[in-house]
Amino acid sequence: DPEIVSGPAAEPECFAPWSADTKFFKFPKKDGPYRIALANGYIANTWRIQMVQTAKAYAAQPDVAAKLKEFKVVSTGEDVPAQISAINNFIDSGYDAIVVNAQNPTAFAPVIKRAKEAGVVLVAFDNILDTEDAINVNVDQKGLGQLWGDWLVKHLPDGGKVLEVRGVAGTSVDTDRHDGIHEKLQASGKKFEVVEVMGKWDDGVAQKVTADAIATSGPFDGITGQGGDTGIVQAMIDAKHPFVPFGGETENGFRKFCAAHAADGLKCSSAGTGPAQVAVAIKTAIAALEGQVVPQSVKLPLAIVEDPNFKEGQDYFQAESDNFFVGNSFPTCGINFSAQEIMKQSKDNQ
Amino acid sequence: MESGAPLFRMEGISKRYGGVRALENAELSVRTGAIHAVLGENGAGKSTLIKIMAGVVAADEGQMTLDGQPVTFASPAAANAAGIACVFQELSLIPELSVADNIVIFNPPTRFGMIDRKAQRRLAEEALARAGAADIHPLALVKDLPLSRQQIVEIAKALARKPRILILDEATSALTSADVSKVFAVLKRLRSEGLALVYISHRMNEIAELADDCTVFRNGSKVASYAAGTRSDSEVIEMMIGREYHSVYPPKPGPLAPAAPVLETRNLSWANRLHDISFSLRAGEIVGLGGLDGQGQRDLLLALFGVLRGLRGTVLVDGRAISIGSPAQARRHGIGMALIPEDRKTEGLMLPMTVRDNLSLASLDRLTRGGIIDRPKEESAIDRMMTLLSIKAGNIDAPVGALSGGNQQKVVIAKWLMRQPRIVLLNDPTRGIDVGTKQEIYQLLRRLADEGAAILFYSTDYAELIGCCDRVLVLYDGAVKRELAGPEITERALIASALNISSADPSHREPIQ
Amino acid sequence: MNDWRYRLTEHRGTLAAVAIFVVMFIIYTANHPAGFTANVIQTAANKGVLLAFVAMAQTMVVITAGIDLSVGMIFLLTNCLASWLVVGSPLETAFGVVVVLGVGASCGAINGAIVIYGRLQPIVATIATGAVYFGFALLLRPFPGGSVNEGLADALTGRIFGVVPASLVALAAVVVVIWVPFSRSVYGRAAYAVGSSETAAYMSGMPIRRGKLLAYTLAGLVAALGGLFLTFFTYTGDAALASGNAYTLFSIAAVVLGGVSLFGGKGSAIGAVFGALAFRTIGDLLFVFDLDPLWQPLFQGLILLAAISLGALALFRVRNRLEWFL
Amino acid sequence: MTGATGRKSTFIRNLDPAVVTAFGCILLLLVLGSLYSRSFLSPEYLLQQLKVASFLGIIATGMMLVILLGQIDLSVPWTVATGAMMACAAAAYGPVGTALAIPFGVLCGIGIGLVNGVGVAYLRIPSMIVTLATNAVAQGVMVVYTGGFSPQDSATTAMRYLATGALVPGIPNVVFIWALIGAAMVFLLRRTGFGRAVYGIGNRERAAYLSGINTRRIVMIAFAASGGLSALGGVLLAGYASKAAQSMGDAYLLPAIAAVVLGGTSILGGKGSYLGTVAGVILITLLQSILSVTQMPEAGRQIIYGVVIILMLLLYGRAPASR
Ligand SMILES: Nc1ncnc2c1ncn2[C@@H]1O[C@H](COP(=O)(O)OP(=O)(O)OP(=O)(O)O)[C@@H](O)[C@H]1O
Ligand SMILES: Nc1ncnc2c1ncn2[C@@H]1O[C@H](COP(=O)(O)OP(=O)(O)OP(=O)(O)O)[C@@H](O)[C@H]1O
Ligand SMILES: [Mg+2]
Ligand SMILES: [Mg+2]
Repeated sequence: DPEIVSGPAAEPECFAPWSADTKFFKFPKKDGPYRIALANGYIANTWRIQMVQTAKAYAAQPDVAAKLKEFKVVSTGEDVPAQISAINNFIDSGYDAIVVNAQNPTAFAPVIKRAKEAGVVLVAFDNILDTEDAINVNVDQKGLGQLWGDWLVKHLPDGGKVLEVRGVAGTSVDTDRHDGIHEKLQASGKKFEVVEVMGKWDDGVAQKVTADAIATSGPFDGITGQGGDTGIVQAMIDAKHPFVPFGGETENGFRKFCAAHAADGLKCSSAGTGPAQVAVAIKTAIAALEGQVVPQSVKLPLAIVEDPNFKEGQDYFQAESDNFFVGNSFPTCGINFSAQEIMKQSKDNQ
Repeated sequence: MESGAPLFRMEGISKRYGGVRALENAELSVRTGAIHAVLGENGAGKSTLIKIMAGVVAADEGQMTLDGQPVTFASPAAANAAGIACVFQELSLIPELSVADNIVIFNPPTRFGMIDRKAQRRLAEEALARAGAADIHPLALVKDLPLSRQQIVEIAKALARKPRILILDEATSALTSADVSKVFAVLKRLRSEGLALVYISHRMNEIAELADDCTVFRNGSKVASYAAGTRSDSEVIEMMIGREYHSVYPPKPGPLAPAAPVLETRNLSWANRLHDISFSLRAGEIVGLGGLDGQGQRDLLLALFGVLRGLRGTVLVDGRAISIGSPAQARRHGIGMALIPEDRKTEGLMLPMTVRDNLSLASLDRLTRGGIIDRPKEESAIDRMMTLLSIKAGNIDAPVGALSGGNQQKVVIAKWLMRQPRIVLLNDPTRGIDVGTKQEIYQLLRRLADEGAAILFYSTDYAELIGCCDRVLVLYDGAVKRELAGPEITERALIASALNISSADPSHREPIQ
Repeated sequence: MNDWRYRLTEHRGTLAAVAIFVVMFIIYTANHPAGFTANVIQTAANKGVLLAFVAMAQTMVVITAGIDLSVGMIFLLTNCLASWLVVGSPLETAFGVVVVLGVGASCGAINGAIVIYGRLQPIVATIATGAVYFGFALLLRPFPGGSVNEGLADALTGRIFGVVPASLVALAAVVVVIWVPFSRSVYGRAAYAVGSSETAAYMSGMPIRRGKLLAYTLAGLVAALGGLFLTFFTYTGDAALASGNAYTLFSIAAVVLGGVSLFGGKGSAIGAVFGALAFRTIGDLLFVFDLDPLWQPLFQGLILLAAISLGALALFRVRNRLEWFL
Repeated sequence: MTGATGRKSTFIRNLDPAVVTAFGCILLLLVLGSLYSRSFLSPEYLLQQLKVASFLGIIATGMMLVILLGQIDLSVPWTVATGAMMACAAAAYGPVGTALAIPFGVLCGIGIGLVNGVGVAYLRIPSMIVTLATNAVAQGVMVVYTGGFSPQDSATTAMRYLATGALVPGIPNVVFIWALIGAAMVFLLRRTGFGRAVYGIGNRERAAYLSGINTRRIVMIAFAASGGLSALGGVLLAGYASKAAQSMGDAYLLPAIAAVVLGGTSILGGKGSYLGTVAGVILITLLQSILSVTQMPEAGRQIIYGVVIILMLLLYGRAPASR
């Protein structure tokens, strides 16, 4: 069992606590090298693929590799019980730490209990776990929504009609971001009319529902999208909808559009956290195993780029795929992957 | 008609299927302790009538009385509860269930709400024994049994219900004569036990042997009821077909001039079902396949048509050894084979598709140019066939399922004749077909032969083989036991060789199954 | 006499499923770092049992020659409902369980009623009802959460005498209490008969409508048992569309692996249960073979393809090509 | 015979009541939608719907072919994605790659379809399960591919032009493509031996086989065509979104099946007309669109979507009474 200690953490800039009352853990120090596992759920989308590639690349970095005896990744698909079983299996097989991108934040209570009993360090990231017994490497989803809300408030001083393209219904990420946006819009005291559609974080779906919304409820004065933003902009272009301020994610395609059409009114705030957070999670796990002090809940910095700061080759890559997520480095943690470097690694390795 | 209040009576029954009047003011009355034969052409409405009687189909109008009380049956189960059991023309067995499951299906014995399998098995064995088929294993799956055995199971299933009225709709059409005589013994016993039996068959000799009362139907209405034996066969047939009736079989041309065979097999064997079959077939010749049902005749036809895998031996067409891997190859130019399959409903036709589509289905390669259907050509080919076989169909764009069984069978034959095949294989093509249509088919076969086709013709009806064939190959246990030619083809010879005995007293030998 | 030969033929599909599962599971445990231990088995059991329930539900419908594409959604809906109701005192918990199972059975009955009385094709009818059930699940759990009676949950997902996984025992109990009586009842036989030949079943006066309705209803009930176990396993309710769809599709795969004919009339839920366990073991094999993570989905797909192609081996025995066409 | 009037009356007689009712339902949906917002009747909206419907329409065309055979194709999601991703990836290989992008994408779909077809026709595995497995395999291949090589995933100009351009002003090209494919399909089903054989096999494969039709080849071709059309749908979708993504096919499987069946095609095979499928596609697209813009929680949308489909099927999609 970890000892509850007081902060600060070992690398305070990287392992930033979520809030002032976040607990700090100090696990009993184990001798390396360690066996660490990554229990991923769904794999078949760019974000996840990029994440798995980043994890592998990180584990292969010489200084990290020196500390690892084994790094194993398993993807179990959309099914929560399969992921739970995977973690159980890792525990039974004697892994020292398990990093997990949870399919469902609330479903892991029994397995968290088991991990604790077995002395296995459990670190969750992206879709984190609803618990104080495991380490969470957290994106401030609600904060992200607030950021986009603020962006719209700032650019629409008189309020107006906003299209909100949401994610997948029933997920906490979607709800948190949605709440954040609405909180800020309401707090502004201005008159905002919000039309909501579900874009499922998917370019195709988002494009279709945006087109429908423009045709039936448009035009809009501002747009916010949680994902599938490239598709949303594409739908605006197809419908000849005027460019309006937009708060969205960090897809390369979206940023390309933002850079290209900023002058026409597409004023963007592009923010999020890239798949490289997996590296932070692994780093946290290693630190915990080494007996260093780590916060129970790590707050990841957001990778934010806002108009007019989009820079080719740094914030977006004109020649590269639309599909990857650009925000992929955490300088405070010494993690400096560029996304296209990750996605190309195997090609170059060959 | 003998006196005594009828047990069951139907009056003024009408039934319409869409535009087709299946029954029009029909009536029937049956009494206990008698076998009532119902006769009529294909499509006369016999099956419809008994389906109404058995609660399978609802009549549009009319009354039924049982013991003088009016009754209506909402379902087969209701009719069954009233003591009516029916062996349908289309088998009503569940293929994936065992024989025992099927036999007790109406009212299985239960214990604690679950079917009591021991008791069920006992009942099934009893019923099988009553039907004279104790050799059928109660645990065998129905789909694994040959058709003739299935029909026996169907009869056992009806008997297991201990009915007061037992209906058999062409129940013997797929049975071998040995099985038929067993069934007849059972029926006669049931009659003496006081059951009322309704018996539908197109085989006149069966009716002569069994029936006490007869009713003839034509076009959905009763033509006449009479006590058995009071009308001559030709009178009866004229009542059925509504016209005069002459000899059924066309005259045979006599021995052919010697010619090279079109089709020849040498030592054809397959699995353990066909053994060393060698025969030849010449143009202009009708060769019959005889023997008890299930002795390999169907397998032989399928083997020739390219359906069976792992054939050994040689098949020669025009003296050239060939190997045929599929019906598509068998029908090709240069071979020109056609097979009229056994079961028109599942092998011959697409019942929901139109008569037109069914007719052209086997000739699509000839009716298309570059894959596109040549409509005028199709049109004229269809017209030719409709007239050639005088197919009665109101509308050729109506589903073929709406035709009567006989006309459906004609469509099956027509779709192959459209290709003008040189070798025609027929697998029991007249099963369940009325005399009128049968006669037309016989004449057609002879005409085809005269025009130069070589015909191989399997039939379960000995009279047919005698009447139609120039030669008959009698199969026994997958091998040709005897070849009969010309005047040798007699019922006695056929039966004797079918049972694989040289002297003729077939009745004491059990068929091997 | 030679009854056993007929019995063996009858249960060939089921036995093949058992064999496939046993082989896979042996490969799995033989290569598992922890080996054949109670923990490993419990983990595999808990995961496998969920799909086994859903596959058993699917079987009931499939034997009637239908298909239930809403089965995964019933599974989700009951999971969400259980995460509200199966909590509190033993009495409240028991009440919750009854309601959850009742709702599952009702969903199944609705499917059945639409298919039987509405005369709609099961495949589309259940696509549509699946959307409805998912809607209700989402209404209950707009986002994941809720709780469950943890004592009960732990008991049913734990081990009996420290060795036997309780979930397996529960699964076996459900087979004995629901499947066996159903398959041997008059209605169960009617369900088989309907799947084998609806006309023949009707002409034989079988209670086909009630047989079918019961099959669909029990399918809903068994899917609800799956939903309940999902709640026990995860302590929460979650209306995850993707996971519902995944269970539906997996259940079809499990049913086929279990020797149940998708054309109806043939097969047993016991086969489907082993089919489900085997299917789950495919996923488990990822642990024991050190595969590049990106290759894992392909590996699973190929194993599935290989497993279902095994059935095609029987083709080489077919001597009569007409047997291709059932 | 007065040919013209004869043909016409045949046409009217052959009009399936299901198809007529389906078109009636489309009008009803539009009227109901217009109660919510006037713009549901605007030409822009209707054209926009027609454009979006085209993708589903093309995919449903392949699905219909397979359903007419009494089979089903569950590999649609990843066939769509594979087609899209492979077409985009091909474009990375210089001008030749760009030129061949579209055919290459479609070819990949045909490849998946061929595997399905071989499984169904030659190995006699039920289509529901083979296609499920190939879907999983296609997904696996795409994951490996994407992770390993960072393929190009932006659509070529040609793809974008086909999906979003308008040769005739106002009418998107993709609508023409759908119309073209539809016309070809109608011709195929009604006027060719292949079409007859498809219906024949759908009704009773055994009888079709005994009629000398090479049923296995036809089944295989139909699956290949379905794969190709799904992939073409994916290619065009990629053009529409100007890029390919893995999950782009997920939203098309169940709607494609529902559209075909709502159009009156029997899921058991052997019966159905393409006009019905057109109606079904438009119905589904409109319904989804109207629901997506109503400000209603997702739960409500799902429930209404399901209930409306059931009601429409009850209206005209019922099997005949058994007695
Ligand atoms: N499904 C149907 N739809 C419309 N009409 C039908 C249908 N089935 C049969 N009929 C009509 O009923 C008549 C008799 O058909 P049926 O199949 O009962 O013939 P049948 O006398 O039983 O012939 P067989 O003895 O050869 O079976 C036909 O002339 C046909 O027009
Ligand atoms: N299900 C049905 N749908 C439409 N028409 C039918 C149906 N069943 C029978 N018919 C028609 O009803 C008429 C009577 O058919 P039925 O089967 O009673 O004749 P049948 O006397 O039994 O002939 P067979 O001797 O060939 O068995 C036929 O014209 C047939 O086409
Ligand atoms: Mg009849
Ligand atoms: Mg008949």
